[in-house]
Amino acid sequence: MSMTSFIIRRLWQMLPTLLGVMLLIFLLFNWVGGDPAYILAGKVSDPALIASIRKQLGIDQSYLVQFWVFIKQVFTFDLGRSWSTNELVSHILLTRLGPTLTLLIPVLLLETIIAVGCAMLVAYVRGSLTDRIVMMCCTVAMSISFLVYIIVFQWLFGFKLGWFPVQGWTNSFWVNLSHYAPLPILLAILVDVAPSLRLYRSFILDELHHDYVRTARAKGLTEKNIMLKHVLRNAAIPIVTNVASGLPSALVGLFLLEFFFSIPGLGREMVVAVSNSDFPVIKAVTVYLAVFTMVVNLLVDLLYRWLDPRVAYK
Amino acid sequence: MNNTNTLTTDLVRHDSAGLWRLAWRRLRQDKVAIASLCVVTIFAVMMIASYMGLIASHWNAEVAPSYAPPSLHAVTNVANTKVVGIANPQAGPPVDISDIDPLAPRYQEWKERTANIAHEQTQHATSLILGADKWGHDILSKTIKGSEVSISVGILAAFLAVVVGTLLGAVGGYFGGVLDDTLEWFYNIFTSIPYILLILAVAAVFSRGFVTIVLILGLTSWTSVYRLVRAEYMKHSERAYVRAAEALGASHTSRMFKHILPNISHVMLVQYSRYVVDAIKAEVILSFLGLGIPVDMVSWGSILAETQEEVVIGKWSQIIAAGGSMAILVTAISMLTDALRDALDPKLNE
Amino acid sequence: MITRLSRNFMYKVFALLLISFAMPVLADPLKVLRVSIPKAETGFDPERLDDLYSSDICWQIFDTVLDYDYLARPAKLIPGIVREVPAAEQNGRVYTFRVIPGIYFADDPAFKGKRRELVARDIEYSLRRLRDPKLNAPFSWLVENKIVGLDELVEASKRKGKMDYDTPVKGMELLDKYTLRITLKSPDYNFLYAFAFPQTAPVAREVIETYADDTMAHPVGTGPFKLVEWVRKSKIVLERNPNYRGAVLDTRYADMNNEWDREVIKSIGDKKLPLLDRIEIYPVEEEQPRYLSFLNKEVDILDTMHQIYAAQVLKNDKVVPSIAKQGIRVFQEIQPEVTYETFNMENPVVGGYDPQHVALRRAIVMGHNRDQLIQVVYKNFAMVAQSPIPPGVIGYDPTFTAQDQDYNQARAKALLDMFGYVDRDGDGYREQPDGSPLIIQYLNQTGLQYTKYSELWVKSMKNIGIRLVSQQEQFADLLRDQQAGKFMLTDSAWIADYPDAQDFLQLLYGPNSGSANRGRFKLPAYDKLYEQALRLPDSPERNRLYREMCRLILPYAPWRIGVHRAYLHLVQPWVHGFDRHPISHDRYLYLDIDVDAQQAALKK
Amino acid sequence: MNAPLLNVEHLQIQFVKKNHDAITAVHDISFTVAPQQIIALVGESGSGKSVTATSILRLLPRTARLSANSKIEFDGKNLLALEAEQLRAIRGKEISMVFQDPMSSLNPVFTIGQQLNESLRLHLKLSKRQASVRAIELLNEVGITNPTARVHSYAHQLSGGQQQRVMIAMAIACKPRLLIADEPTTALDVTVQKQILDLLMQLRAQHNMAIMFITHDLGLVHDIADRVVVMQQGEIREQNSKAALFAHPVHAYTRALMACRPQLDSRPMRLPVVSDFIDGQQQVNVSEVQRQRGSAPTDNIVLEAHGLQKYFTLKTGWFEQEKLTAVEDVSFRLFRGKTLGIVGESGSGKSTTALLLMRLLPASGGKVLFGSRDLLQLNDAELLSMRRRIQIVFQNPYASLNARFTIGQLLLEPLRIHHIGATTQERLQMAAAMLERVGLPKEAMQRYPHEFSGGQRQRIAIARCLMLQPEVLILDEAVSALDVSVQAQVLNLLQDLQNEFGLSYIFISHDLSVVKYISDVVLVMQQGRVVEMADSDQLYASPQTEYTRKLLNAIPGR
Repeated sequence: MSMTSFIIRRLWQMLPTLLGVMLLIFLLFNWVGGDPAYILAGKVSDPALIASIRKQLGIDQSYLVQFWVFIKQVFTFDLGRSWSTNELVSHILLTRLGPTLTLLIPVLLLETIIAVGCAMLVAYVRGSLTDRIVMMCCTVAMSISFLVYIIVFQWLFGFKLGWFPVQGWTNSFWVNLSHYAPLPILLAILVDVAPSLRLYRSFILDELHHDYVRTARAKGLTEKNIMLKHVLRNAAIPIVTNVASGLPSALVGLFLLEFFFSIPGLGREMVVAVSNSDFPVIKAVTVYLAVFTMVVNLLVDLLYRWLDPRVAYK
Repeated sequence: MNNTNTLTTDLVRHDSAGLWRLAWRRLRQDKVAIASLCVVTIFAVMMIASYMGLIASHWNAEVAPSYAPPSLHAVTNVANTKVVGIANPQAGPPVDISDIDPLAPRYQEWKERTANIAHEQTQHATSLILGADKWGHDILSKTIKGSEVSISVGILAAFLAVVVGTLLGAVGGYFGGVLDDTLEWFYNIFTSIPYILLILAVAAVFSRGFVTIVLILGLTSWTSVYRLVRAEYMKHSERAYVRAAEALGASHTSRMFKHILPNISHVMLVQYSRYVVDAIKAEVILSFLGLGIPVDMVSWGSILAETQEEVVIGKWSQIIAAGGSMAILVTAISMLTDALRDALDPKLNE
Repeated sequence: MITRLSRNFMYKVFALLLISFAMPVLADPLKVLRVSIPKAETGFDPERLDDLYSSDICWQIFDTVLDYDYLARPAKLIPGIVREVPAAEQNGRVYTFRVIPGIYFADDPAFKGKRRELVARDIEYSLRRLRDPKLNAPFSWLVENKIVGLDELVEASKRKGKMDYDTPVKGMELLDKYTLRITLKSPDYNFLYAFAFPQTAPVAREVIETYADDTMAHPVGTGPFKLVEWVRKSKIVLERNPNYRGAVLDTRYADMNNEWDREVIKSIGDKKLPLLDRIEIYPVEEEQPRYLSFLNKEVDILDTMHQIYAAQVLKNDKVVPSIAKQGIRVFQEIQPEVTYETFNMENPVVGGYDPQHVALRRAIVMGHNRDQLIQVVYKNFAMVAQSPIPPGVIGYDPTFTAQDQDYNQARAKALLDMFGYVDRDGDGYREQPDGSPLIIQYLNQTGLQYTKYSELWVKSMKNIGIRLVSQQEQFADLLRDQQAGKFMLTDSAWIADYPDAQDFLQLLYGPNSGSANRGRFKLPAYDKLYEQALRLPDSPERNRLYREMCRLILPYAPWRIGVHRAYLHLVQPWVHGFDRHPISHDRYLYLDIDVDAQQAALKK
Repeated sequence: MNAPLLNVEHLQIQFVKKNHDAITAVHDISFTVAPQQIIALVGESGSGKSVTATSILRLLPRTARLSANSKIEFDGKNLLALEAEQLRAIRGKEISMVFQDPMSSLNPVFTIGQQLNESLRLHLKLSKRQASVRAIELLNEVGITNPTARVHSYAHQLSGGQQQRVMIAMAIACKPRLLIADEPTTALDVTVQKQILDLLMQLRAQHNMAIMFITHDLGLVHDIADRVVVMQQGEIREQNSKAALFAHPVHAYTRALMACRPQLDSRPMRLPVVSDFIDGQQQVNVSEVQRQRGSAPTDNIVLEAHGLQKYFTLKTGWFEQEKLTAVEDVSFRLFRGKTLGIVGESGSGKSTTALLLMRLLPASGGKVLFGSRDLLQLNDAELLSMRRRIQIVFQNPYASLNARFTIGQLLLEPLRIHHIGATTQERLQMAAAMLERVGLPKEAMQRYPHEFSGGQRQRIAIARCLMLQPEVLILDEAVSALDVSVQAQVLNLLQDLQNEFGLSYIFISHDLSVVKYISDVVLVMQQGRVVEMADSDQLYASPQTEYTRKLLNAIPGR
């Protein structure tokens, strides 16, 4: 089966999932969730105002009509405005993505490089004391709450040592990257490396158990060559797909950092929206991230097929 | 020995070394695993004792001044409570309201009764190993009580996730077909939404409470166990021993739960202990966001949420107590999980 | 090939990172003020404003019709864009505004290259806009049920589905290009305060119509600064508005005993304002980074510092040496604000005006450990509130002392015992006199700060034997339940919209039940006094009425009157002219910066 | 050329377990390989033959420990003392290896051309272009058709035989002097096995290399080896030239190995087993009485299949499906008390047929008459009662017994399902009796499957089926996973049980000698179809179809 028809088929298969996601979100917010009219009415409100707002939002309509409206909104990329700031939701999504990516891309790149590098090293000395100590440190590092890391390290690096600014963000990408992003990035890497390292080590160890490694040895290749060429190339398949499929979660996963470092990213937007019951924003972020996830999954599949000649397009 | 009368039901008892027992033997040789197991047991005992009210039942009693430093000596809770905010130098005498007060006729009785109530100034004297928090609560008791809630959240949420995931995964993986397709659809919906986003979205619409947290964490994280169990069921339902059971005439239920389930129980156990860790960690984040447990309870998450304003003012006790005990427990569970996974690895039995 | 490329790329990235760490911040010769605020802004369309911090920023961009004197305390109205503060004509029913000619809006593409002068029509337009049904303006109440003909126009517009901006309104007469006369339905001596709100600041109709849905991002005003950069919820940059008419400091109302006033006069004097070139405002919602960034000299003013850190700055009313050494100045302000918990007077358990329920409420009030609230939560940076009226507003009486709101466990217990609220089943908690369980539900918002209030309530009530359960809700749900009266006891706070006690006393006015009066307190005697006071200008007679109203509420205890919070505002030594205003807060118009000192400090 | 090419002396290998216990895999063995000689290391599983082979290039896992006086000399150099770099110069250049499973031994993500080039460029220092040219030549040499295109293929795109050819090409790329082939044909079908062996013989002649051939199959050894080393439990039992060894086996174990394996030309009543030789310490007479096998017109038909069909449908597009035929028009008759053998290579549909008969897979068409009823038409309740009468034993005794059940639970389960026996006590007695019948002590009931050896487990599996006292027993490759000596025991047991209970067997296997030995009637399958069916003696003596002939010719040691 060709790649094009594979992609078309996969896109087609996304529709029921997307519909399900929309239904889930709709049920959560339009059915379970509270009445938004009161937020919009502000400090002092009266029933007449509430009624007029309800009418304006269309929530006096039947659920079926509301769901249909929601579907239309999703497909036309027009989810109205934030209830708390009146900002266009589409605008929120587009502008908050930049800061998140400014953090996310360096984090992903550096973290993957560091984690894979260390994983190769400890896998190479597997079973040794170094290996065991590194693994132990990883487990301990993973066991400390992210919150503790942020609170302590922001205090330590941002204030006590004064190496980085404590908070801030500008419109300039380079200033952000050079001044405001390093500490959050460092923290994210610090926290993320441990689990990745463990995972990648297990991927590499799995590969080391394969017979082709023995074949390569029997050929007379050096251990370094075997690790860097044969093993890494095979281990790259699960590693790359793992990194790529973690991308959607990572987009909002940095929310604590964004919160503490006042970085106007998607994650912080989401948290603020949750605390303000800003449903349009939560709905939009959720739906579009779901779409993004599906697209990423498709790309991961393609990537997987590209990396692994064994898997065919079916 | 050859007497058939000795044949009793004893013969089907698990006297011999079953796989669990073998795993336990392997585990016993692993010093790290045993140390981890001890730590987990200590926490479990602590949690049960706290649940039964044997320890830390007065975690919310004021036993010391606000932010009393750690001390091994007994401290009383008589604080220098003289200053109450910013004084108003122009304050006049209390306004007389007796002319408009519905209670005025009983002023005399009120006064007498008030005088009779001995204003018992509770004077506790406790040694505070970890100091006190802002209300003067003993941080040690608070941490112990907090561990009870945090671990319960972990245990229950993980249990819920594993039960839901296993049931759905077993049904989908075993029967396949339309049933499986429907469950897969369901699974796709849940996994399309990033986990933390899903938690936030669900938390945004539900009211606070212990049960809510357990439900939120449990019902949003069944997916990975579903996936694993489904794959295992697909694999195992093709296995010869299941085929053999079918050939013998064993029913679907018998094959699903009597035959296959014990064979994948190690997967569930390992996944379960991972979930416990995840849930304990997630509870912290939820508490930080104010979506955690109600105020009359305490958890590690609620303690850590308090610490965000304490580190800067140099109060480290709470973050060390809660963050530290959480790190110790989670480390122990993780190490135990690793050891369990290794010990239960079915490959080792061949 | 690929590996070589990517390696090269990685080197570059690393090099860039290294350089950027090593690179000192480029020296900026402009006078740049950096401020940190504790809540994210929402936007800068005056009529749409709801939150405090967006309003404060609008105050820098827009000129309000009337303004507050920078130094006068209590706050004093002065003319903004009008020649003088209008006199109350016809017993406070008619007010005439005379706009100063020659005031121009900041340039904007909406004006198509022409200079745009501010005229009386703009004020009239803005008032109408505040009532536009489509806008759901949060502050529309400022002109609701007041101006003759406006409410009728709004009703007609609602039916049409579109606000009528053109049909003349009887109560808003444009006498000429620069003169607007407003006629009210009934006398209101506080009406003029409505014109010292950023929400009524005149906007140009062309701008509003040009930007339609995006007006929040396009504020065009006549004020000293204009918006040049906006990274939502992260950074707001204002720069000097070249079209600004200019201003000088008015020192007539200064208090020369006050060191802050002296400093303002010394450093600003009669210089032509504004002095700043650029203001960068950083909203930071987490307290730790906000505080740390100020200590790191990343910002020049730390606006409204959280009380938790107050003890780090101020000990026994003295600035701690480490802070003082750096020359940081600490402004302590008691906000014109009151915190309170209101009972639902219609609730069968806690409501009612009969002695039994009155006794229950008063016992709860006395049992609530407000002292600890002040000591622990506010770190002693708060003042016990004796009445709903806070200091700094007209009508505040410092001698008024309400004994029955003081924390007194013994009195609370005695009162409960007297009225039969005793523990019958021995579980440690009291039951109602009829034997049914007594459970008080305390409703407030989710969030760390609110959790502290809840903890204190649970604790305090437990100490007098009352079972209180705390229910924390999302903000929207909280508002809904408060409005709908679905609560027993709920937490609230009110900050002065204008410096008059009326703003606070309306919170207990019977007809306001269900909106501002959330507890639905209805006391005819109180309502009568309130209506009398409305018809009086600021006078000792009115103050007497206010005092009596405060006294009237005490026996019925519809509120647990809380505190007036004190806040610290931290100012770096190179910032001059700082004097926190109780209503209009930070006015950058009057500030100056010693750029050399700022840069020197940064280099260190 | 009298100096040995490889000289192994006092080789002793231990494996250290996690708990620091050591298991000795190879005990102090010594042997030599002369240049251009083919030496065969023969032994059953656990004999240490593969460990010995892998130890030569020092490819053992890290847990392996060699004793201090072990010596492996190649061309006068002690391989065990070499620096890593020197060793690498020998690996792939002087000594190369071919492994058992070619699929997993090739790197899945590199093309076979890339993998071939790697050796060529490493050891022969060829340029990229030269290496590519040479790779194609090599592929041509090992008999890969269209090598120019094949260099760009990945391992999974080749068949098992082709994969092994590629492995061999890789091994001979640098013209090694010693090729170690570790069970190179075990995973392959018998016809492919023959081709690979022929290729190896041909290459040896061309390249003048010595080959060390590791196998469990004595028949194979007989076909190719110059010299044979027989190993058991990590020790060498006997080594000699092939001719001498086969003519005069000295050690009892060697003799036992030779005797255990069913021969095509004789069918003793009972196969000799190893214990006969070891315990008896005497010459065992192998072929006195011959068992008679074959069908007679008077035989009763117990089960009859008519036009059995099975298709699998694959979704290939949105609306298209592809039909894969697994079994097509299979018909046969099974006579009461007799054995029907089904032989075929992998993918021939023989196991699918077994599953269809058991209704473990739904059939796509056909009839299976069992008595008067069509098995394929039974409803659930009828099927349940029918299951008492027809049972199946699977290939892998490790997989077919639920590891979480004790043997007692395993044996009682069928009784409980079918409500046989009134009380647990009664059922236990039945189980104990059955265990004793298959040669296991009744105490085994308390134990778990993992505590038993493969042969014992297969006995348990058989016992479990027999608990229901079925009429028909399907044996799906039931002895294929067992070592020859164990296989003989199980085959003997099966024959005994058939005699005792009058069972009818359907015996499915890829091993033609075993099928010949145990079957009355043999059915040959290829690609889902019946190629030929006849009485076994007749079929083996005069095969009617080309395919059967090809199969029979490929039997090693024939």
